[in-house]
Amino acid sequence: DAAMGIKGDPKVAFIYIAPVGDLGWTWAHDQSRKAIETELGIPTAYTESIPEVTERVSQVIDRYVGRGFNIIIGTAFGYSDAFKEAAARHPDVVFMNAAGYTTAPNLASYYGRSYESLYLAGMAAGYATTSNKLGFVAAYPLGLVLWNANAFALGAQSVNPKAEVAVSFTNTWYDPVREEAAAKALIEQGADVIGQHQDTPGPQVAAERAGVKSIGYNADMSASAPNAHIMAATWNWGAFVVPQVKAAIDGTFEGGSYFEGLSTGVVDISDFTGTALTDAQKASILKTRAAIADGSLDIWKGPITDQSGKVVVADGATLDVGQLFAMDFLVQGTSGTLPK
Amino acid sequence: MFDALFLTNWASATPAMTMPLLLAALGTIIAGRAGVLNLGTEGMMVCGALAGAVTALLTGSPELGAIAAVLAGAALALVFALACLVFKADQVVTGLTLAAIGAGITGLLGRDYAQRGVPGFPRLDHWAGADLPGIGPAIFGQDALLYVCLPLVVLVWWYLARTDSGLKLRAVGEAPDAADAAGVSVDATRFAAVLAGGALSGLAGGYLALAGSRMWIEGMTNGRGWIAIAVVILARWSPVGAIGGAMLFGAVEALVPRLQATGVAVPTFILFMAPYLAALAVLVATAVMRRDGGMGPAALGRPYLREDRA
Amino acid sequence: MTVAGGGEALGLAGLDKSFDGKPALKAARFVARFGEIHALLGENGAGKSTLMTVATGLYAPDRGRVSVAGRVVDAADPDIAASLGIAMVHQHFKLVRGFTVAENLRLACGRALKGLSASGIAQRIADAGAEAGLALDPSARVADLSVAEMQRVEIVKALITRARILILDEPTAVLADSEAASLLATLRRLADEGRAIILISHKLHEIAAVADRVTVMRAGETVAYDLPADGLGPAELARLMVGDPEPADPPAPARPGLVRLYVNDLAGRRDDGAPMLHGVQIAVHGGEIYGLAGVGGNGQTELAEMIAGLRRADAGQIVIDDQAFDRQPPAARRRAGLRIVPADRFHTALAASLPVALNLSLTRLRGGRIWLDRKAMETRARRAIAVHEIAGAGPRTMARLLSGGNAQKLVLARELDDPDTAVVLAHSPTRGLDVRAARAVRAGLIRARDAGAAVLLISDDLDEILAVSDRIGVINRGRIVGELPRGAARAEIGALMVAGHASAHTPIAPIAPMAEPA
Amino acid sequence: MTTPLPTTHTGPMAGPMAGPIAGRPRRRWHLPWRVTMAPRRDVRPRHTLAALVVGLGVGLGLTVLMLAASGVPPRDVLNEFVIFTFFTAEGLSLTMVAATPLIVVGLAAAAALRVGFWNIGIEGQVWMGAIFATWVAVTDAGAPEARLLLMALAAMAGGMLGALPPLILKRRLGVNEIITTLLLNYVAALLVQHLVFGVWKDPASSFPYSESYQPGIERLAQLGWGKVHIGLIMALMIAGLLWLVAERSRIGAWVAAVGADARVAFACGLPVAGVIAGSVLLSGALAGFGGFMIAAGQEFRLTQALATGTGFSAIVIAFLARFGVLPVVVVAILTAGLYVAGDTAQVFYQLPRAVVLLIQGVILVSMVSADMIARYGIRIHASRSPGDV
Ligand SMILES: Nc1ncnc2c1ncn2[C@@H]1O[C@H](COP(=O)(O)OP(=O)(O)OP(=O)(O)O)[C@@H](O)[C@H]1O
Ligand SMILES: Nc1ncnc2c1ncn2[C@@H]1O[C@H](COP(=O)(O)OP(=O)(O)OP(=O)(O)O)[C@@H](O)[C@H]1O
Ligand SMILES: [Mg+2]
Ligand SMILES: [Mg+2]
Repeated sequence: DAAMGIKGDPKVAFIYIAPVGDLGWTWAHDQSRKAIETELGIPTAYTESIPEVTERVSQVIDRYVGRGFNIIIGTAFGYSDAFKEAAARHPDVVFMNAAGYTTAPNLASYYGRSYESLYLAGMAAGYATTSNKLGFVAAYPLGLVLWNANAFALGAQSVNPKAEVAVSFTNTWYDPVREEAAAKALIEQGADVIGQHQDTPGPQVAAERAGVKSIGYNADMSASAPNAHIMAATWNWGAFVVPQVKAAIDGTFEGGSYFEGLSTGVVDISDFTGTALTDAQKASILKTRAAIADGSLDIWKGPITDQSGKVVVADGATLDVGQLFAMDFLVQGTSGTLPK
Repeated sequence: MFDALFLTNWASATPAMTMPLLLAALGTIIAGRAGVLNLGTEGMMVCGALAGAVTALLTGSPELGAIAAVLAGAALALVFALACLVFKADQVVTGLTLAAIGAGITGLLGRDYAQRGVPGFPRLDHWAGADLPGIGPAIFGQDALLYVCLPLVVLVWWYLARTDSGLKLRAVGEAPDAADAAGVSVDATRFAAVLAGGALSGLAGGYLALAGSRMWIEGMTNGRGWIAIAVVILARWSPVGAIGGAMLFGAVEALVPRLQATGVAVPTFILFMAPYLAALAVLVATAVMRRDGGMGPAALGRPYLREDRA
Repeated sequence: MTVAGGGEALGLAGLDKSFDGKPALKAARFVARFGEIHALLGENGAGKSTLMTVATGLYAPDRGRVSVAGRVVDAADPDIAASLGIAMVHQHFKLVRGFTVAENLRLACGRALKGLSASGIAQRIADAGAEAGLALDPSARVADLSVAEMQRVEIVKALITRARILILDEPTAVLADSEAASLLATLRRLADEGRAIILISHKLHEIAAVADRVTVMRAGETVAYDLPADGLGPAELARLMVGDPEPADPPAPARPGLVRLYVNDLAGRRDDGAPMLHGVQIAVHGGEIYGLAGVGGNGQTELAEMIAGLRRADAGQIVIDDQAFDRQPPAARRRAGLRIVPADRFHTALAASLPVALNLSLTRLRGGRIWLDRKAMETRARRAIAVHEIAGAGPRTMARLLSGGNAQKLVLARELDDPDTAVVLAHSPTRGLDVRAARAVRAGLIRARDAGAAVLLISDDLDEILAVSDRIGVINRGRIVGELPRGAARAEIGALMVAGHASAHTPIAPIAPMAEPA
Repeated sequence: MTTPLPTTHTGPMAGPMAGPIAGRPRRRWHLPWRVTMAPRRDVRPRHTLAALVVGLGVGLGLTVLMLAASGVPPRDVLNEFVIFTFFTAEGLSLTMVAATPLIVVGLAAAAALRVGFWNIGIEGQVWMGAIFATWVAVTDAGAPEARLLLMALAAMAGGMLGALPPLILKRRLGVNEIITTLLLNYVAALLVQHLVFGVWKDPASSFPYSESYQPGIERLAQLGWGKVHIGLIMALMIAGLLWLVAERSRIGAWVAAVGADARVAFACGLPVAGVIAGSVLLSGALAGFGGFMIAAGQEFRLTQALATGTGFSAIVIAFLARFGVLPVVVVAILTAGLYVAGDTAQVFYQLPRAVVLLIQGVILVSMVSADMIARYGIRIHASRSPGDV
C-alpha cells in the first residue's frame, strides 16, 4: 500500500460508541483525542453514543467530511462496514477505527495486544492467590475478550500451575451492578483474585468489599479498591493515534491493520499498588514484560489445550492475528461456557 | 456444587437484587392504583441514582444521598404529573418520554461524577444473626438501606389496603367519577400518588448507587425500570404480589452469575434468558390456576374530567 | 300535601351551563324547601340531571347563583356541597365496581361512618337498608350486583350521610314496585322529619303520589316553576312536560302464528358461578309479545345473555325458527333473525366512541362486498335520525354524546327496522326514558310484532309489561313460576314476582317447537 | 335564615338516618379562577392544527433556549435543524432513510393497538424478522432472484411467530399481553446474541454479527438519492394499502368496532377473535418486515444493535398518531427528522447525547400536552368562595 496523506489543515473527529464520561473504553479513547490536541495542537471534535448501526455511523462521517474534517477516527468493531464504505467514498480523508477489521489505503484498523498486559496481570494474580482460584469477569464471549481471559489464565498458570480461572460473562460492557454481582459470585466460589474485562470498576468494588485482591482494567483502578487493587492492565491509545495523525499530515499514512502491544506502549500495566506482591514477584513480572515487548516471549506458543483438553495450538505453533480475533475457546484450567 | 453454601450465598445475594426492583415496582403501583400509568420508572430511577451518588459523594453521607434520590425521583415525576394531570397529555407517550428525559438529564449533570467511589451504606454482616448458618446472611447480612426500605414496603401495603386515604386513592384509580362525587379530589390524589411513586422509584435508583455499585455511571439502571414495570404487571398492581415478582427477578439475577461461577455448562445468552422465561412461566402457571387478565385498575391511563363521559 | 313549606333549602337562579358550546341549561331556576318532596320533571335531555349536578358542586355553572339554606355558595366542589348537607343519588351510578358495598360506603360517607369498625359499618348499612326497605349485603362486590342492587347501594349511601338536602335522580327506574313503594315511603318520612327531598323520575304516577311541589324543565329552561302538586295526576304532569300528549292507543290484539322463539330447558350460572337459571322454558309465537316480568336480579340478565349468545348455558337450547343454538356466537343467531335491544345500551349494543352511522351499521357489516359504502351508511343514518327523532345526532356524532333516551332510539332504529326479523329480544327497553320516548319504543315493539316477529320483552317494570304483552310469564329465582294471559291482574303477577309460588300459579305445559298455538 | 331542623334529633326516626345533620361549610383554598374542560363534540382540523402549532412552537422554543444554553447560536437552529433536515436534498434523504423502518414499525404498533392489544413487543418482533431474513441469507436458500422475496416473507413469518405466543396466551389464558410482549423483547434480543456470538458469527471478521448479505441478491436496491432505498417505496405502499383497508373496507370497519368496544362488536355479530388475531399477526408481520428492511436496506447483516430502540419509537409514533394510518406516516417522518436533527446537534455542536435526548423529550412532551387543545374545549371561569354573596 502506498502512503497517503490529507490535503489542507488537519481537522480530526472522533466517533464514540458510548458517552465520554464512562471512564472505560470511550474515556480511554478520549484521552487519545486530548493527546492529539495537546501534543499536536490540532483542533478535534467528537460525537458520542453512536450505536453500531452502519446507517448512523455513515451519516455522522459524511457530515464531518462535509464540514472539512479530514481525519476521522472510530472506536468500535461494529463501525467497520461504515468506515470501509466511507473510505471508498472519501479517498482523500484518513480513517482509523479502533477494534475494527476493515482496511483500505486510507483506512487503518487498529487494536492492541491486550493479552500481553493481561498475561502479566495473570502472573500477578497467580502469585497473589492462596486459594489457587481466580475469577475473571468478562463482558462477552468475543475473541478479543476471550484472549484476555485466556492470557490471564496462562499468565497465572505460568507462575502457579495449580491456578484455575472461573470466567463469568455479564453480557454487558458497562453495568456496575451486574459486574459487581458477578465478581461477588466468583468470590463466593473461592476466588481470591478478581480480574476483569469490563468498563466499570464494579468487580473492583466487590473485591474490596469482600477483602480479596483484584486486577484493574483500562486504567489504574486503585481509587475504587485501595486495598484490593494489585495492578491494572491499561490502554494508551495515544501511543498509536498521535503518530498516525502526524503521518496523515506528513503524507506518510498507510492504511491497513495495526495491532500493537507492549512494544509501542498501546497496552501496558499500571504501577503496582498495595502489598500483595513481593519485590521478587514484581521483578519477575517486569522481566516478563520486557521479554514480551522485545518479542522473545510469545504467549500463544503451543502447545495450548482448551477446556476439554483438546490441543488448540499445536506444539511449536502460534496464533496469527486472524486466529486471535476468531478465538473461540477457553484454555485448560478455566471454567465458563461459550455459545456454540 | 449446589451445596448448602451455594444456596446460602444465593439466598443472601437475592435481597439486594430484589430491593431496587421492588421499590421501583411499588412506586409504579402507587401511581397505578390511583389510575395513572407512569411508564417513566426507568427515568426516575436513573435520576435517583445520580442524585443519591452525587449527594453522598459531596456530603459524605449516604443517608443524605438516599433523601436526595427520593427528591430527584419525585422531581422528575412532577414533570409527568404536570403534563398528564394538568394538560391531560397521553400517559403512555409521556411515560416513555420520561425515560429519555431522565437519561438526558443525568447524562448531562452526571458527567463529572462518573465512576467516583461513593460512600455507601454499610453491609451489616457483623450482626450476630448474619453468622447463623443457612438463612442467616440472607436475613441479617444485608445493606443497612435494605432494612430502612423494608418497612416502606409494609407501609405501602398497609396504606393502600388499610387506610381511608388508601381507599380513596384506590377509588380514584377504579372509578374517578365516584371518588369525585364523594368529595375526593381526583387530580390532587393522582398528583400526590405520582409524586410518591416517583419518590420510591428515585429511591430504587439511589439503592443501586448507594448500596449496589457505590458509584455513578451514566445509564447505570440498565433497563431495571422496565423490569420493574414487568413486576408490576406480574403482580397485578398488588404490593404483596410485587414482593413475589421482584423476588423472582432478583433471585434469578442472583442465580445467573452463581451458576456461571460454578461453571455450569449452559450457553451464556440462554442463561441470561432465564429471568424472562421464568417470569413467563409464572404468568402462565398463575393464569392456568385462575383465569383473569389482571389488567389493573379500571381507570388506569385515562385522564379524568368531570364533564367528560366515559 | 302534608307539610307546610319550611325554609328554603336549595335555590338555583339564572343558571347557564353549556358543554363545549351546546347549551344544557338556559337561565334555569329551581327552589326546594325543607320538609317537602319536590319533583323535577322533564323529557330526556331537558337538563334535570345537569341542574342537580350543578347543585352538588360537580359541574361548575357558566353563570348563575346557587344558594343553600339562603346563603349563596359557589362551591363547584362536591366536598363543600356535602359539608353543606347535600347528597345526591346520581342517575349514572357513582360506584366503584371493584369495591365491596361497605368500601363504597366508607368512601362516600366517610364522615358519617368515622370511627366505626368493619362490623359497625356493616350494621349501619344493614340498619339503613332495613329502614328504607332495601336489603344489602355489605361484603358483596359491587361489580357482582344487579342494577337494582346497585341502585339500592346508591340510595343507602345517600341516606347514611344524613344529608338535609337529598337529591334522587331516577332512583326508582330499576327498582321493583315493592322496593319503589317502600323507598317513596321512606322519602316521605325523611321530608316529614324536615329534610328537603328532590326527586327526579319519569314515572309520573310516583310523582303524583308523593310530590308536594313540582318543577318542570324543557330544553334547559324551567317551564313550570315550583308548582304545588295538589291535584296533579299523571296526565296533567305529562301535559306539563311535553304539551298535549296524544293518548296511547291500546295495542291491537295479537294474531299469533308459529312458535319462532323456543327456549328449551335452559340452565346456567351467574358470573360468580352460582347456578341462576333452572330449566327455563319459554315459547314465543310469531306475532306475539311475550312479557317476562320479575324482580330484577332473578335471572333475567342471564337469560337475555344466553339467548343473545353472550353467555354459555349449562344445559338446554335456544331455537329460533327451526335452528337450534347452544354455543354459537351472536353472529349465527343474528343471521337466523334475532334482534336484540339490551338493558344497557352502552354495554352490548352501542360502541360509545364510534359515530352514529357506523353504530347503525354494526350488525350489517358482515358479508357482501369488500368495500364499505360510506354514502349509503350516512344516508341510512340520516333517515333513521329523522324517522326516530334521534335528537342531537348527526351521522358522525359519537354515540356517547347522545342522551340515554336518544341512544336507545338509535338501538331501536338498528334492531327493529329490518324486514328479516324473526325474534326480538328486548330487555328493559324503556328504562329511564321519558313518556314520549318510552311510547316510541313500545310502538316499535308492536310494529315488529305486527310484522310477524316473536317479541320477548323482559322487564322489571310491570306497567310496561302490562301495556304491551300478549302473554305474561313471571320469573323468580331463575325459574318461570307462572304464565298468564293478556289482561291478567296486576296483583296476581306481583304476587308471583315476589313469592314465586302464588296460588294463581298456572303450570306450564311443555311446548314443542313449531307447534300451532293452542 | 335558620333551618327548621332541630340540632338534636328527637323525631320519629332514631335509626341510622337520624342524628345530627351536616351543615357547616368547609372552607377550602382555591384559585380565583377555575378551568373547566369538556371533550369536543367533534374535533375539527383547525383544532388539530392549533394543537400541532402550539405544541411544536413551545417545544421548539424550549429547544432554542436549551441549545442557546449549550452554546448553539439561536440563528443556527432554523438552518441547521429545520431547513437541513426537511428542506435540503441531503438532509431529507437522511430523514427518509431513518423514516423508512419507522413508518413500518409505527404501523405495526398501531395495527395491534387499534384492536386494544398492547403489543409492546414490536422490538422483539423486529428482531425476529431480522433473524428469519438472515437465516434465509446465510443459508442461501432459494434462487438468487427470489432471495429477497424469500427473506421478506421469512421476516414476516418471524415477526408473526414472535407475536403468536402473547396472542395465544391472551386469548386462551387471559394473560396480560403487555408483560408477555415486554418479556419476549428480551428473549428475542438474547436469541440474536446467541446466534451472532455462536453459529452465525461472521466468518470473514470473527466478530459477532452475521456474514454480510450478498450485494445485488440479498440487499434492497438503492434509489440513487443518498442512501434511500426501495424500502421507502414499499413502506409507503404498505401504508397506502393499510389506509384503504382501514378506512374504506368492511374489514376496516370491523377493526374500528372491535377496537372501540369488543363486547359490543361481538354482540353485534362481528368475528371478534378473528379480527384481534388478524390485527395482532399483522402487527407482528409488519414489525418483522421492518426488521427485514433495516437488515437488507441499510445494515446488510444481522447485528446486535439493529433493532434497538425501534419498539420505543414505534409505540411513541403510534400513540402520537392516535393509531391512524396516514398520521403514522407523517409522525414517523417527523420523528425521523427529530433523530436526524439530533445527530446534527451532536456532530456540529458537539452536544452531548444527553442534551439531544433531553431536547427530544421536551419536544414530545410539549406536543402531547398541547394535544389538549385539540381534544377539549377549555373555559376559564371566575370563581368565588363559599359564603360570598
Ligand atoms: N357531561 C356532559 N357533556 C356534554 N353535554 C352534556 C353533559 N351532561 C349533559 N349534557 C347536555 O345537557 C343536556 C341536558 O342533559 P341532562 O343529563 O341534564 O338531561 P336530563 O334532563 O337529566 O335527561 P334524562 O331524563 O335523560 O336524564 C343534554 O342535552 C346534553 O346535551
Ligand atoms: N359526555 C357528554 N357529552 C355530550 N353530551 C352529553 C354527554 N353526556 C350526556 N350528554 C347529554 O346529556 C343528555 C342526557 O344525558 P344523560 O347521559 O344524562 O342521559 P340519560 O340520563 O342516560 O338519558 P335517559 O334519561 O334518556 O336515559 C343527552 O341529551 C346527552 O346529549
Ligand atoms: Mg338525567
Ligand atoms: Mg447469503
